[in-house]
Parts: sequence; C-alpha cells; structure tokens
Amino acid sequence: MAEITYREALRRALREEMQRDPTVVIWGEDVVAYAGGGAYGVTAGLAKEFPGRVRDTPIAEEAIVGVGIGAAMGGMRPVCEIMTVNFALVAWDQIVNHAAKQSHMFNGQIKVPMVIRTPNGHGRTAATHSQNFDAWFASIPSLKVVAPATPYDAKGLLKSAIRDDDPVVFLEHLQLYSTRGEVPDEEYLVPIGEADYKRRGAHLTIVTWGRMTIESLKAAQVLAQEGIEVEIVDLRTLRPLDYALALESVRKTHRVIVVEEGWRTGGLGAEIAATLQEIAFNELDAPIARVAGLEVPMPYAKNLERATLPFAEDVVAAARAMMHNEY
Amino acid sequence: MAEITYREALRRALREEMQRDPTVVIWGEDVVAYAGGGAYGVTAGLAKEFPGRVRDTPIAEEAIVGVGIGAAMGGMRPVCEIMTVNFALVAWDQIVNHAAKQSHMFNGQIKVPMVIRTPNGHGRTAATHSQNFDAWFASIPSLKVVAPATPYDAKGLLKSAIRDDDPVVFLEHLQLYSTRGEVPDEEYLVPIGEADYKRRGAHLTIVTWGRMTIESLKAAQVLAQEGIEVEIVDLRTLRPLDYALALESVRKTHRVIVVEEGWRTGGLGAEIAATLQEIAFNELDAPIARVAGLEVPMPYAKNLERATLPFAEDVVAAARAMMHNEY
Amino acid sequence: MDKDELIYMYRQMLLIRVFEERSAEMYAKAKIAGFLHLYNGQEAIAVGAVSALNPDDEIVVNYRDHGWALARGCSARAVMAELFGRADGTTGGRGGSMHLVDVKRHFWGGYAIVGGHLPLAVGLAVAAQYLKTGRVTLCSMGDGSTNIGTFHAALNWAKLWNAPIIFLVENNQYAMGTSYDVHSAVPMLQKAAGYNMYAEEVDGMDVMAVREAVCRAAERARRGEGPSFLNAVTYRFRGHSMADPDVQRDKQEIAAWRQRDPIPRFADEVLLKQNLLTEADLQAIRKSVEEEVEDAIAFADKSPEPSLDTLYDYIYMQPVSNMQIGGSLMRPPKTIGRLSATSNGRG
Amino acid sequence: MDKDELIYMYRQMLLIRVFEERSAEMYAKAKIAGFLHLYNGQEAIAVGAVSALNPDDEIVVNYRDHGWALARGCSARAVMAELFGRADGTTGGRGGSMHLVDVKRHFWGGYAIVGGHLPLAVGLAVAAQYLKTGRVTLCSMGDGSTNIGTFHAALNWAKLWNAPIIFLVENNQYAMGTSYDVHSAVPMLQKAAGYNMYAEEVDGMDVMAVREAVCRAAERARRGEGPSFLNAVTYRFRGHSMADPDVQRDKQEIAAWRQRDPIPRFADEVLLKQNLLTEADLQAIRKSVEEEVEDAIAFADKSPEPSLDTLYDYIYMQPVSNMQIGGSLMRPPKTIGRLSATSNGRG
Ligand SMILES: Cc1ncc(C[n+]2csc(CCOP(=O)(O)OP(=O)(O)O)c2C)c(N)n1
Ligand SMILES: Cc1ncc(C[n+]2csc(CCOP(=O)(O)OP(=O)(O)O)c2C)c(N)n1
Ligand SMILES: [Mg+2]
Ligand SMILES: [Mg+2]
Repeated sequence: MAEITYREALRRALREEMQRDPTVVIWGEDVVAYAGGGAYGVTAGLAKEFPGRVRDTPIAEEAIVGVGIGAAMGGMRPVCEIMTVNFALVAWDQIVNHAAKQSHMFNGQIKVPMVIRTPNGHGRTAATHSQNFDAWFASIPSLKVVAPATPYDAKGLLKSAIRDDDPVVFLEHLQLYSTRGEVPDEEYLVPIGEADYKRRGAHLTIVTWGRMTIESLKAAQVLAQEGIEVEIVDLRTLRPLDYALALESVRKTHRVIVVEEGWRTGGLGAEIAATLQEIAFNELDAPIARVAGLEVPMPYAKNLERATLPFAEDVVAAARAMMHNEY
Repeated sequence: MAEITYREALRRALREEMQRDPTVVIWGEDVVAYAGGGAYGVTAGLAKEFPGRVRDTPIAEEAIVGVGIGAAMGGMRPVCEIMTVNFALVAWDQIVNHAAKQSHMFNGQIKVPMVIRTPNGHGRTAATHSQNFDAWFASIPSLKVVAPATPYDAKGLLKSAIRDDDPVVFLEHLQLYSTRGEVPDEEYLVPIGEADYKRRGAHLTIVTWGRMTIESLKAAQVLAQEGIEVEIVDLRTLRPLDYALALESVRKTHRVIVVEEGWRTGGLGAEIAATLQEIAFNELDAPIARVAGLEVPMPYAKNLERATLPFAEDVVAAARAMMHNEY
Repeated sequence: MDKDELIYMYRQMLLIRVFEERSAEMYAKAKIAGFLHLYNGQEAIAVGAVSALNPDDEIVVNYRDHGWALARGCSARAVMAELFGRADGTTGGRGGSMHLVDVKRHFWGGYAIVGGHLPLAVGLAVAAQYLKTGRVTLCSMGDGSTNIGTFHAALNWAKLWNAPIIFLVENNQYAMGTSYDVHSAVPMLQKAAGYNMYAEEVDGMDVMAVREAVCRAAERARRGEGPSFLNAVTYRFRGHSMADPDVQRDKQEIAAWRQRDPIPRFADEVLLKQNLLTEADLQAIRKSVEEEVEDAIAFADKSPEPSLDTLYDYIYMQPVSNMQIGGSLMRPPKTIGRLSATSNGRG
Repeated sequence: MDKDELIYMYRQMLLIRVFEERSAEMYAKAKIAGFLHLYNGQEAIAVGAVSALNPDDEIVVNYRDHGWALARGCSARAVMAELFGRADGTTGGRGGSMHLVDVKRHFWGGYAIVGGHLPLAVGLAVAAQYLKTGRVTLCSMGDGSTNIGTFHAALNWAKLWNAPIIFLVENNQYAMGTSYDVHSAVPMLQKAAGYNMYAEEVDGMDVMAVREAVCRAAERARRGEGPSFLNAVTYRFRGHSMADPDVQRDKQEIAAWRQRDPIPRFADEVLLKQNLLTEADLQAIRKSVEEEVEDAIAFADKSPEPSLDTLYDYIYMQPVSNMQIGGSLMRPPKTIGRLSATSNGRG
C-alpha cells in the first residue's frame, strides 16, 4: 500500500477505468494541452496513453456537459471536466434540466452514465472563483453527488462513478489535490451512497464532507487534548444522503455539529440539521450547530478570505462552545 | 379599496413605477407580442402606454439577465421578465456570478438596480417546467429575493423592488396570478425584508411563503374547526430572511411547521428549521416539521403531479400529526 | 421513388394533421392538459426528414414533437395515451406532450428548454462517430431557438469535431408571438456562415424538397463531411400552443400560408398528377386515418393512470442501497409526519 | 497626431510592461497571490484602444486587465495595491488582479467568467443609447471566449438593437494551453459574419493600427451604425497566468512573436523614425516608468490590509433593516456558537 496524492489517486482511477472500458473518454478545457494535462494536473499523461480519448474542448461549459449527456445517451461513458465548480453555473440548465431529467422523465428509456468532475476550492481567487455549490447539487433529484475527502475515497468513488449508470457530479477540491494518503495497489471500489466514520469518539458528532473532513480531523486532535472526543462522520456521498451513521452517532453522543465550507444559509448543513432534529429530536442535548462559510462574495484580500472561510479553529471553537453548553 | 387580481396588482406596480421614473423599462420574451403582453399577461397594454420602453427580446435568458445587469450599471432600472423560473437556469451564471457579485466585489463602485421577475408554478407542464428554486436564490449573498403571496404584497413589493438599488429576484406564481385581493387605490410600498402574520393563532406556527401561504390559510380554516389554531408567518422576503415574527410566534406556540412548494432536500424549509432549532431549541415542544414537494422530476400525469406537490391537505395532515404528538 | 412510399408519406402527413386536430378537441375537453404545441402546417418537415433517414439514425427534437413521433412510427395510440397522461403513453404519462420518446426507434425525445437539446444531439453524433455506428443525428429546432447560447456552443463544437449531424431549423418565422425580425439579427442561412457550415434553404411546405435536402445532408455526414444546417421555411397554422389566442399574427398572412398547405399540395402535385392515386383513394386514406386516430383516443381514454407506486421508478437507473435512510428522498406520496427512523423517546 | 500624445502612448505601453514584469516578481515573492494574468505582448491593444476613445466611453474587459486599468489612467499605486490585496487598491483588495475597476474613469471592471461580461457590455451600450449619452462601449475578450454561449447571445442582441458597442477580440491565439484551431471552427473574422456585423482585422502589435481601427468603429457607433467586431491579432509573451509553466507553446513561435514586440517597434517605427524622441529620451522614459512602478510597490507594501469590519460593506447598496435577525446573514468573522437571539432557557 503506497502513499499517494489525491490527484494521483484520481488519475489512477481514470487510467484503470479507461483501460477497462473503451467507451470511457475524458473531455474538458485544457485536459490535454495545459501544463501537461489539466488545469490542476489530474489528467496529466492520459492523452498520450489513450490516443483520441482525451480531448480539449472549447470553453463552453454548457456544451461540455450537454455533449457529454448526449454521448452518454449514445453509449459512451464520458468523464467531463469542468475546470472549477464556479463554471458549472454556465452549464446549470444542462445539469438540472437535462442530465438529471432524462432517466425519470423518459421513464427509463434513456440513461446518462456520465461523470462531471469538478473541483471546489479557493486560494485568493476572489468572488467568482471561490464558491461552493454542494448544497445545490445535492438537492437535485436523480443526480448522484459525491465529494471524497481522502485519496482512498477519491479513487474508489471515481471508479464507482464511472461505472455508474446515472449522472454523477464528482466534487474534488483544490486544497486536497496534493494531500497524501494510503491507497491499495489492488483494485477496489468505494460504493456511492455510504458515509464513513473518519474518527470515533463519544462526546460529540461532527457531520461533514470534503475539505472540512480534513479540517475536522485536525480539530479533533486539538479537542482530544482537552478531553473532548469527537466522532467524525464523513458523508462522502451528498446525494443520496446516508443518514445511518450520523443517526447512530447522534444516539451515542447526543450532540451534533455540521461542518461545511460553503455559505451557511441554504447550505447542506441546514438540510442535515433539519433532518436530524426531526428524526432524533429527543436524543439531542443541545441544538445542532453549524460551522460554515460567511455569506459574502469571497474577497481576495488575505485577511478577508481567511475570515470568510471555515477552518479547524472554527470547528474547535464550535465544539468547545457546545461542550460547555454555550449554545 | 378594490379587489383586483395578483396579475393586475403587478401590472399596476409596473405602470406606476414607469410613470414615476423614465429609466424603468421592461424587457423579456414576448412581453409585447404574445397574446397582448406577456406569456401570462402581466405586461398587457404597457407597450402601448410606454412606447419604446417595453421590448421583446430574443430567447436567450443569459442575455436578458446580462443585458439587464449592464443597463442597470449604466443608469437604468430594467425589469427583466424570465418567462418561468425554469429558464432562469440558463441565466444562472449571470445571476450568481454577475448580478450578485457587482456591488460587493467592486467595493460599492457599481450598483445593479434591476428586477428579475419570474413565476414559479406548475400545471401539468412536466419535469422541466414545474420547478421551484426559491432555496437556491435565497442562498446567494448580495441578492434580494421576494415572493409575495397576495395582490397587496405583490404590488407593494414590486414597487419597492423597482426602487431598490440592489438586484431583486421577484418570484411570482402561476397559480396566484388570477387570485384576488384588496389593494388600496392610493400608493403604498411593502418594504423588502419584512415578514407578515397572515393569521394569528396560539397552537402552532406555520412559516411559509408564496403559494403555500394560500394553501396554509386554507388548511388553517380546516384545522380551526378541529380546535387547532394556527399562526401563519408569511416570510414574503426570502433573502434577507426576517426571523423576528417566526421567533415571536414560536415562543408562543412552541410548535413549528415549515411549508414550502419545492423539493424537500435542500429546500429553504431546511434552513428555517435549522436556524429555528438553533435559536429556540428550548422553546420547542416538538421537532420542527417540514411539508414540501416530493423529490422527483415532476411527472405530467395528473395523479402523479398531484401526489408530488404539497397542498392544504398536506398541511392539515402535518398539523394534526404534530398536535397529536405523532412526530 | 416507390409508389407505396409516396403514399405512406402522404398518409403520415395526414395522420399528423388529423391527430393534431383531434388532440385540440381533446384539450378543449380537458382530456389533455398543460402545454400542447400542435404541428399543423409543418407536417412536411418531419415526414420528409424521417423518410430520408435510416431507421437507426438518431432524431432529437423540441417540444413540438407529435409530428416527429408519428412520422418516426410511434403508434397514434401510444402518443395519444401520453397526451392523456396515461400508463400506456410513450413515457407512461410522465413526459406528456413535450417529451415524447421512443428510443427503440432512435427517437431520443422532445425537449422543452429552448436550445437545450442541441448539445445533447451533438453528443449523440459524436458517440456515433466514436463508436463507428455510421449513424447520422438529426436535430430539429425552431427559428426562435437560434439565438440562445447553446445554439452557438453546439454548432461550433459540431463543426470543430466534424460531427455527423444535421441541424434542421423548422423556421415557422415566429417564436411564440415574436416574429423573426424581432428576435434575429440576420437571415437564417447566414447563421451557418459563422460556423462555415454547409447550409441549404428548403421549402418546408414541400415534403419531397425536405426529403431531398435531408438526404443530401445525411450523405455528407456519412461521407465524413461533417455537419449541415438546413433552413426549412414553414408556418404553423395554429397558435404557438393551445393557450395562444394567436392575436399577433396577421390574418391575411395566415390565410396566405394556408394556401400552401403541404398535404393537399403533395396530393395535387405528386400523387394525383402522377396518377398514383384517385380522389377516391384519398378519401379512403382519410377515412382510415380518422379511424386510426379515433381508435387512439378510445385507447388513451381506457388506458389507466400510472400507478402511484411507480413515482420513484428510474429516479436512478442504478439504485443506491440506503436511499430510504433519513426518509427524505423517497417519501411515499402524501405521507407526512412520522418518519420511519424516529427517536426512541428519550426526551 | 500630437507628439505628446504619441509619447504618452509609448510611456503607457512601457509602464504596463514594467508593471507586469515587476508584478511577476512580486508574485514570486508571495506579495501577490491567486491568479495573475500578465499583459506582456498585448500592450498595444489597450493603449491603442483607450487612446481612440473618449474619457467617458465605457470599457469592459476580462481578467487580463492590468494593462487596461493602467491605460485608462488608474494609478500604478492603486493597481499594485489591489494586486497586494490592500485597502488602497482599486476595490480595497476585494477583487484582486482579475477585477480591477474605476467607474469614475468609466472603466467597468475586469471579469473572470469567460464570456460573462459580454451581455453586461451590451447592457451598458443599450443604456447609453436609451439615455442618449452618446457614449460608446468597448468590450474586449480573448479568442477563447468566442465559443461560449454568451458570445452569441450578446452579439445577436447588439446587432438586433443596433447598440453602440465595439467587440474587441484580443486574439493571442491561445486559450490557456488550447490553440485557436482546437477551440474554434472558423477564422475569427468569420464569426462576425454570423451577425452581419461590421468587422476588421487589425495588427494587435501595432498601437497606431489598433487606435485607428477602434476610432473607425467608435465613429460608426456614434453615427448610429451599431456594433463592430475587431480581431486584434496578438500574442502573450508569457504563460496564461503565473501558474502556467507554458510548456505547450512552441519556443520558436514565442521567439518569433517577441520579434514583433509592440513597444520597441513603436519606438523604432514612429518615435525615433519621426525624430520625436532620441534614444536618450527613451532611456529617460524607462527610468521614470521604473520609478513609478517602484513607488507603486512601496506604496502597496505600506497600504494596510482592509479592515475586517468592512467585510459586509456593500453586500447591499441599500441595506435592509433587520438583516441581523436570525444571525445568519451577517455573522461577525470568526464568531461561532452562541447566537444573539437565543432561547430564554425554558428547557
Ligand atoms: C430557455 C427557454 N426559454 C423560454 C422558453 C419558453 N418558450 C417555449 S417555446 C418558445 C418559443 C420558441 O420558438 P421557436 O424556437 O421558433 O419554436 P416554435 O415554437 O416556433 O416551433 C418559448 C419562448 C423555453 N421553453 N425555454
Ligand atoms: C466560463 C469559464 N470557463 C473557464 C474558465 C477558466 N479560464 C480562465 S481564462 C481561460 C482561457 C481564456 O482564453 P482567452 O479567452 O483566449 O483569453 P486569454 O487568457 O488568452 O487572454 C479559461 C479557460 C473561466 N474563467 N470561465
Ligand atoms: Mg418558430
Ligand atoms: Mg487567448
């Protein structure tokens, strides 16, 4: 078992699935040309290895997604890369009204086995380039949405996504690409729709996903030194949401914080909090708290960006407040 | 004080504001030509009354919104009509990355005093034409979002929206256009950002907006006969959300149902439930319940459509369940 | 051309016409609801185009799709049952009038977001190219649909990748109430120039002309010469949809176009002129068509509503094991309140 | 033309060049973060275009906007402070490199969603038309931005409404690593044909040629002759942004284009040739430019970070009274946990 980066894990998943199935192709802006393969290097080398199957497209996200849908209808398994999630808004109608409508509206006659890979993330790139739409994706019926936090999950989920017969939005993260983790040499899949404990603990449940899983793990270390043992439920799949682990954990800890990167109002944290309080009302010793991004278009300035985004320190503060009954 | 339709109330607001301010214009698909003015008749007659100020546009929602933004930057107050909210997805990038970014990102140098009018609604129009994105709009920082339920609110809010210096998404409703209500002859405004009690009652708080306000009022009549007195908080503005009335009411009734038309997962009901349980945890005698649409692309068939959408009967059932502690 | 094929084409056009007239009546009777965009006047386009294509060529169209479904061979029964929203419809009543489909017949459906289906059609064409199926994709659209962004993104892509596709504009000169000159900056054919795409204008009221133009375009595509753009000039004889009072268009303009009705014209200029049929034969065809539509209505009326139990079918083609947990995603219709996984009453 | 104006244009181009080279150094020193798209090689376009316009004509550009801001007269101090993310920047550090703006100077900003600013520019032009201000709008974009939907929607609309606008393509032949022939189906000028739009190709390495072409287009617009499309052929001397290793482009190609550097070319072919300046004058200009940029860096370095208290300023231009209720929308930075309006402890 080797330690590899999240980026490399994704690339291996792509390579293995392309070897396995000749209908798998990769289309997107600069997936071939730029800096050896992909704005963030995920597809590096694949164009050479699979001639004709990795193609640079025009900048036209509506067509990257739309042509992908059509090709999937026609028997291919396209993996379409949207350079960052911000540009998915250009393709929003194609995602909501087309990718996600086909199978149900046409009563099972059409399937759309495509993957839309796109990274969340930020990094001093300002308001239009530092957004998080996880909650919007996760609210669209008939879509599957995954957001792996570790190289292991990234590889296993991307392989599952490519083999899946439904459209899968695959949310990566700029800040995770270079993180490292153990990934088996032998083949494995991580099933879509299953949450995962990333840490066990008795005092407090954190429900989270993506980058905030990593931040929550950091927070848990700090909290452990203060005697607060946090349990971390990494959702991994955002639609359909797997509440089983979260419920199990809540019944044990009776306290929940939902941690997410995006804007608080209308975030997926709201959905999780609303559902957990409804199902497990009598289990709760405290209101469910949320840690989330502040609700501004992201500023470029270092201090303002930092103030806007949630980090481990915010999780620590929220956990302390909750354990000390300061809710 | 005359009884007029919601449609007529909107038209009067448009007419009055166009008379008042020559920079107010109306642009949209078929706002002039179709059936005398507008796919749903809201702009009927205005093109004749205000020559050159009401214009039919190409079918290109990205440009209807984008050109509107630019014109607003340049000193006009365009009221842009998107024929139904479903087509707003074509303009999604313009709404999220442009309309809503200008004032903050450019540090107050640019303002965008535009209104995007668009109806929610359904009526056997199937999956791509029967959607509700209230929660998405309401989660966008720097946008104002209103959704009036009555002719009175429709007129007063539209006038406020047109005079507002920020981009306002104005959510109308196909099923409300022909409903009637009292509207004063003299001028008035309804301020953006203020919720309204549409009914007072001691047993149960319903937080809702738009068409579901009307359904909730119907439900309240039925419930009153069973001795259940419902208090109805009509949010009217969806961003920024005014929680004052809801909190006041919860402190009185200790029970809350959030009622909305759209998909449950990621609905605005989730945000409201999550926030209320956080703020008023110890006030609640029952978990906050949600009545919402079922999570499928809307089917055309009458029975399936009916089964998917929430109506008064669903509110009644939820209220009964809550009052009889069947949560 | 084969006599039987010509007669078949005539019959198909007439079937569409009669089907649409009867659909309008059914709408008035509230058997059909929602939108209903009739194809009257444009029959020559669908019938001519389909007759030019192979049965396994791909077809993608917009919401004005009854004519296309019938031309492609879907039964009047299945189409009418769909308009009625019944279990025996082409999507079991889910899609309704705007979303007819028959993938077995390579008819990939009607789409209702203007311009939204164009990239999908390019994708189907690219798949045919990649998978070397030899199939051509035909994508029809209205004149009003040529101004939206996806039109540009799709046509540029198709030309760039040399996709085997035919973009067929059913140019009835109006987008709802908005006339061509109010929505478009240039003559239709000039739009193709922006993509250096092979383009032809064709009389959309002449079924043989449409057939021939589509034949030429399909051959080009099959020879690897890439996409084509056809501007079929036509007119719809009725309003945009059944909701349209049609007050905008000039009455004389409508009357003038009705003179060019593609159905009697084909009968006169081809079938009768070449003595392929007699007036009596035409009467017999009309009678059989009327019977077919009558039967379709009776069939649709008897077809059951879809079962509520099917509501969540095909939400996913590949279901996920624990979708019910949390209860949110697949709540049974009209069941509210108590969730399956509730608390153990600790409070 | 006035000698001083020619010298000013030269100085502006050089200012941009030196500013960009020094910005690159500041990026390497981590004084600047995020994306940084340099303008090296394209200076003749911004400087030529701005010199052709009135001070109150509207300008809208993409993220490669340093050159435009400087050409339009924004101070190097304000621009550098913005790149540093400081309070004295053009947006007080909020927008950063991609979103420079100066509305007083009718510079409406840099935009970072490819093609997204085109409809906005059309709207500004339509407003000028409606309000009869006589202003022309100039909208620049990259070659790669001509394939996205908004390009089409905007150009069709501009032509249809006869808007006083100039679409200026800064055709540096690459979109990030993707070359023109891989992203576009036709030669650039042919794209204008799809809108029947007046179009010209211009040498983007020749500041006078750009100036003249923009003059002609602006005059057309002012005469009410509507939109124009200019294809300014150019090249960027560096990678797409500071993150780009620039491995894709051919080294010889880069070297060949560097031979056509617009700045020495303008010095040689105009200023020196016409004896408007001596080599010594040129040296003096360079020195003054270097000092100006040095000063800008010192200024930016001293400028404070924006105050955290300003985080929510201009969220709304017209604030709403009760935004704080519920506490969700305007939480103070880094304050989590207890909300202002909590329970009364009944439980
Ligand atoms: C993106 C989008 N915007 C608006 C509509 C509403 N709409 C439906 S059909 C139509 C007119 C389309 O005209 P055209 O393309 O000429 O087709 P025709 O109906 O004439 O066949 C409009 C505006 C829509 N369905 N999708
Ligand atoms: C809608 C959208 N898609 C993708 C991107 C990422 N992106 C930023 S610049 C760029 C290339 C643009 O090339 P071009 O228009 O030629 O301008 P240039 O950078 O060459 O000046 C891309 C793909 C984006 N910003 N917006
Ligand atoms: Mg039309
Ligand atoms: Mg370029």
